[in-house]
Amino acid sequence: MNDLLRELYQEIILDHNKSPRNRGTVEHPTCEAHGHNPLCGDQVHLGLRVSDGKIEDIKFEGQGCAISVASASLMTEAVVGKSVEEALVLSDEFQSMVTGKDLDKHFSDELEALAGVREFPARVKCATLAWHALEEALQGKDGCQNA
Amino acid sequence: MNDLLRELYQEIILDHNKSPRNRGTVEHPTCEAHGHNPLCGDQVHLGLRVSDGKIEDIKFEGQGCAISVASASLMTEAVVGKSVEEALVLSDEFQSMVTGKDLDKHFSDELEALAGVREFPARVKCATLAWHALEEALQGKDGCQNA
Amino acid sequence: MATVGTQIGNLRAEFPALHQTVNGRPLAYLDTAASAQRPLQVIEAVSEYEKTTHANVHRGVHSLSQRATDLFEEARALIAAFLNAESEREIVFTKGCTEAINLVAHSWGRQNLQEGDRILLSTMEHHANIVPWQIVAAETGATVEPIPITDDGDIDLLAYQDMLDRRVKFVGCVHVSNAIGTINPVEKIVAMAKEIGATTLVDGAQGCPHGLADVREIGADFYTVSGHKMYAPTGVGCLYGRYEILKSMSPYQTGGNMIRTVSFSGSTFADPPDRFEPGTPNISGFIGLGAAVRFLNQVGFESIVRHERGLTNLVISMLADIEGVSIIGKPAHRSSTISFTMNGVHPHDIGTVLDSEGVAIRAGHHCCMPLMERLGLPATARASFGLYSNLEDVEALIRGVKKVREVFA
Amino acid sequence: MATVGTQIGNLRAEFPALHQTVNGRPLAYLDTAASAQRPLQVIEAVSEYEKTTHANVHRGVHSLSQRATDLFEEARALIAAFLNAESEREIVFTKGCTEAINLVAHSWGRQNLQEGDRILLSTMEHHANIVPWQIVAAETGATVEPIPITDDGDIDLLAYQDMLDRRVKFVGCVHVSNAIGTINPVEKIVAMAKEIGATTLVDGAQGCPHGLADVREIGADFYTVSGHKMYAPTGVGCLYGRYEILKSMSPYQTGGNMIRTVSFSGSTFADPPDRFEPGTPNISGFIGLGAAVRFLNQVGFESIVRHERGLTNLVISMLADIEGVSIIGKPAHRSSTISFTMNGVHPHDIGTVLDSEGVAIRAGHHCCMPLMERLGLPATARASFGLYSNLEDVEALIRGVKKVREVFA
Ligand SMILES: Cc1ncc(COP(=O)(O)O)c(C=O)c1O
Ligand SMILES: Cc1ncc(COP(=O)(O)O)c(C=O)c1O
Repeated sequence: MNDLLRELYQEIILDHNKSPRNRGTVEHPTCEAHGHNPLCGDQVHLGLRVSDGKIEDIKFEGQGCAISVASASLMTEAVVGKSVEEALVLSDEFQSMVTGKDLDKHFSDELEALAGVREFPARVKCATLAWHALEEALQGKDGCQNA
Repeated sequence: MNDLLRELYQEIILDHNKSPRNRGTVEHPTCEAHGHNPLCGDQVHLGLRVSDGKIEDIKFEGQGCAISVASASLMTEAVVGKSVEEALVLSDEFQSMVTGKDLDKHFSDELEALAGVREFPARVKCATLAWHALEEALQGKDGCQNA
Repeated sequence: MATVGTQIGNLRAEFPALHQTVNGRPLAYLDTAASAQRPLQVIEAVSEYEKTTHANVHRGVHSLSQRATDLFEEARALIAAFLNAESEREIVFTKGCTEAINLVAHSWGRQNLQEGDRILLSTMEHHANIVPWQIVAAETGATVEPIPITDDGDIDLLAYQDMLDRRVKFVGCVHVSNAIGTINPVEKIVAMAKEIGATTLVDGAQGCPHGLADVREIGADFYTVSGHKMYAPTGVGCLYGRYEILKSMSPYQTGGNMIRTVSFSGSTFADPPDRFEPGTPNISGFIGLGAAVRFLNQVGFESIVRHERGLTNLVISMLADIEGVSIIGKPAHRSSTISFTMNGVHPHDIGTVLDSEGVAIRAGHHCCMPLMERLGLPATARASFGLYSNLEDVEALIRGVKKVREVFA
Repeated sequence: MATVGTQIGNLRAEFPALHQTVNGRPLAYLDTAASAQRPLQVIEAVSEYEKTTHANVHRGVHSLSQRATDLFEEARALIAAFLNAESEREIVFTKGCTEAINLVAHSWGRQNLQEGDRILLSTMEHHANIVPWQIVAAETGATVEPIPITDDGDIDLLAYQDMLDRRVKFVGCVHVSNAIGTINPVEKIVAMAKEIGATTLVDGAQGCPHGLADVREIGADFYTVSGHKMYAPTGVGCLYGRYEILKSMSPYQTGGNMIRTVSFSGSTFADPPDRFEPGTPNISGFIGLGAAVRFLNQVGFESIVRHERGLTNLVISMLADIEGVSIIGKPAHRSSTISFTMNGVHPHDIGTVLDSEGVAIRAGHHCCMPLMERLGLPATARASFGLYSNLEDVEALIRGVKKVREVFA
């Protein structure tokens, strides 16, 4: 396996793909969003319970490639317990990382595992799908910014 | 002037262009037809008086380049007095000549003057416009085959 | 096995794009169904035209324009003969297969369909032969209905027979499925539709590159062609239409060249094919299409098909030997396109791992979402072979698939 | 006079098609308004792409497809910057200017026009900006009305002002007349239309090659581009549309790539520009368009325009000196296109005689029949100059016109 590929499919990614965390549905969600990549058919459905501006619970369902599933799984782990504002900042920073806009900023080992996607422009959208859905859930017109 | 051009714009052609014969309208026409080349805007309107299967009178109006005007003028001279059948045969033969399908057949000096058009594929339609109109007048649904 | 790859293998030298490394490995281009590479003959016909002959066609008295027009119309004659059409007048040049179908849906469809009419399309159609009919159905009140397919990936002819009644006004069917490789019995499908008086269109995008496109044998009213799938440049295609039916249709796009007269009080239109070709055409592209037809005629479809079939059979048997690989569909007749999936690995990940090995395949729904839904799959991995494919390509694919297994062990 | 032709004369070497003899004479290509010749830079960008990078765009995970997509989208960015658009999303790739106008007439027109609405088009429009509006008018009950022009060949702004009322929903105007060379004051025409809330389209086919295409300065909702008139290959063009207006429009042609989801129960569509780009695009052609923009940027419009203007003024003064020659129109601003007639000689015959001298001009109605009718002419002879034209071309033209006089003495 060449190096770039090893960077992309790190153990953490493969693990989260095989055993995604927070897969399922949230009870009494306060906001939801659906992400869809029409080019490849990847889908992600997010449910959140936000209370007092804090993400109390978040779960996802959907299907997709290893990158999109692992990214959704890692995202839910990264934002649960965080405030809406913190989650949005993190989303921004994450997207800067995978699109290669910000090469310096460092993340937790888990999120950093997705940095390898930079070298695979065709796969960046897979990595950002769940994060876009997160933003929509938190900010969209059906979102819960003020929940 | 190069040779091909001299072949195209022979004295006869230039003369018929300047002073077209049979220009005008036929009294009591028995059939008419209109020819039009949408690419260049050339127009020819033919009026004929056919009686006992013979072209008694034929006149044309319209505008166009030297080739189309001369061809219309020469055509009227060539077919007046002829039977409908003779005129249609002549039309066939003329078209074979200018499209280069028949290089052997010879015509009256006048009609032969248009042979030069063979070397100018873009101009063949100019030379055949009046002849197409003639065929339409004699055969078309508004024609006078049985007049 | 050694003979399979060598039959027409020397042609490979004619395709410059194949001779490169990708991610450090020799390119194995197995995405020919998406777009074929072009032979030098085509590339050079285009650049030669640009360097020596270019001018606008049809409207010029000058020599360059006349030469350009001659080359352009020669391309039309070549493709007419390639399709075994009765005359060049039956060939309308379009920018691709998608546009050809849109033309028919718009011009023929809006003129001929009405409330209650039924449009039948196979479940395995490409979006290009579905969405335009949905649009025209919404405008006219007609309905669009899928013709079922079997689990093997063939059109269910019995079910199709049952659907046919006098309200069926149009039947559209893909000649060869771009997603799973099925070669459909389009002569039969067309004949059945004709019995009830329906108009028919065969989407020939994937039929042309494999020598299947004989419009008189097929008998459809319309047959649509995509240039870039048959080794010609992008941006060209054509619509074959029976002359009588083309003649009955009103214009689609309008503008210069397709008119007889224009005035602010009204305009009149030229006969087909001009009627459907407004504006400056893709002159160099169509000259490239003509060159592609010449190239295919020189090579000959007999050896192309024999070669592609050999490679395809080989790949299917080798893939079937790999644990966890499923080949999608088992159609009665298959072209050189193979869709497959792997247990526990998404097709996108297959595509990425293969790419890292220099193997270019496609992963996704292949613009056939209804088919994917019918198959219960979000996506497949698809390897497709062309006349230039060889044994090294096959070996690289198999090696790559084993690598996928390793990565996702 | 000597300086006129030499300013950017060394560029001529870049255009291979110019270096040939026609009928034994060096070619003087004065038909650039019909279609420009391409510089090597463009021809080679296309063949290089074909030889090294070709793959279908947008839909592939493999490297070749990614590289092709990058080049393709880079072309979009280049043309967006060329037009001074706010974003690449405002650029819809089409097969030409004609298709761009058809798209607007079909999608915007059918959605927004109704019985009694007025569509105003200048009398000097190309058929491409007339016939599509006649079609949509017939479908919606709107009317199409010509904006008068003056005897000099300018748009009659006073008459235009008088026509404007609240029922005017659309105003279309050619930026530069392909027939007589008028440069129209499109900023003013658009501003006047905006005052009454009309939507506006400027046909920029002949504006782009002369550096006039600044969509923000012009302010129109739509601006249409023809690639082959600006030194790019045939088969490409684009529609600029303000993003908000594009976003409000329903699809035109439909098929793959422009969708979000497709099922037999219904389909949903992508955002612009994808929404309007179904099927495989003319990838190599758009890469050629990008290369043409690069080339034009390198040369710079300041020197192009100075050069063309010098030649044009020279030709006008030299033609005017020849007995029996009339130059058509005397517009306030003129590009490098000159229409003329000769007493007693039909333009077609002028074209043929000039061609025998190696001089390529156009003769006919230039797809502007209503303008010809207004001018009371069946046709004109048209010489048009490009950035590569030179003094030899001018001399050949003048010599040729004198030869016409001789032949038709
Ligand atoms: C002013 C004008 N508009 C529209 C067109 C049509 O452009 P195209 O042939 O590229 O579609 C042309 C070119 O013929 C033109 O000169
Ligand atoms: C079966 C089929 N139909 C239609 C199309 C559309 O062809 P194009 O992209 O050339 O318009 C394709 C190619 O994508 C295809 O494979």
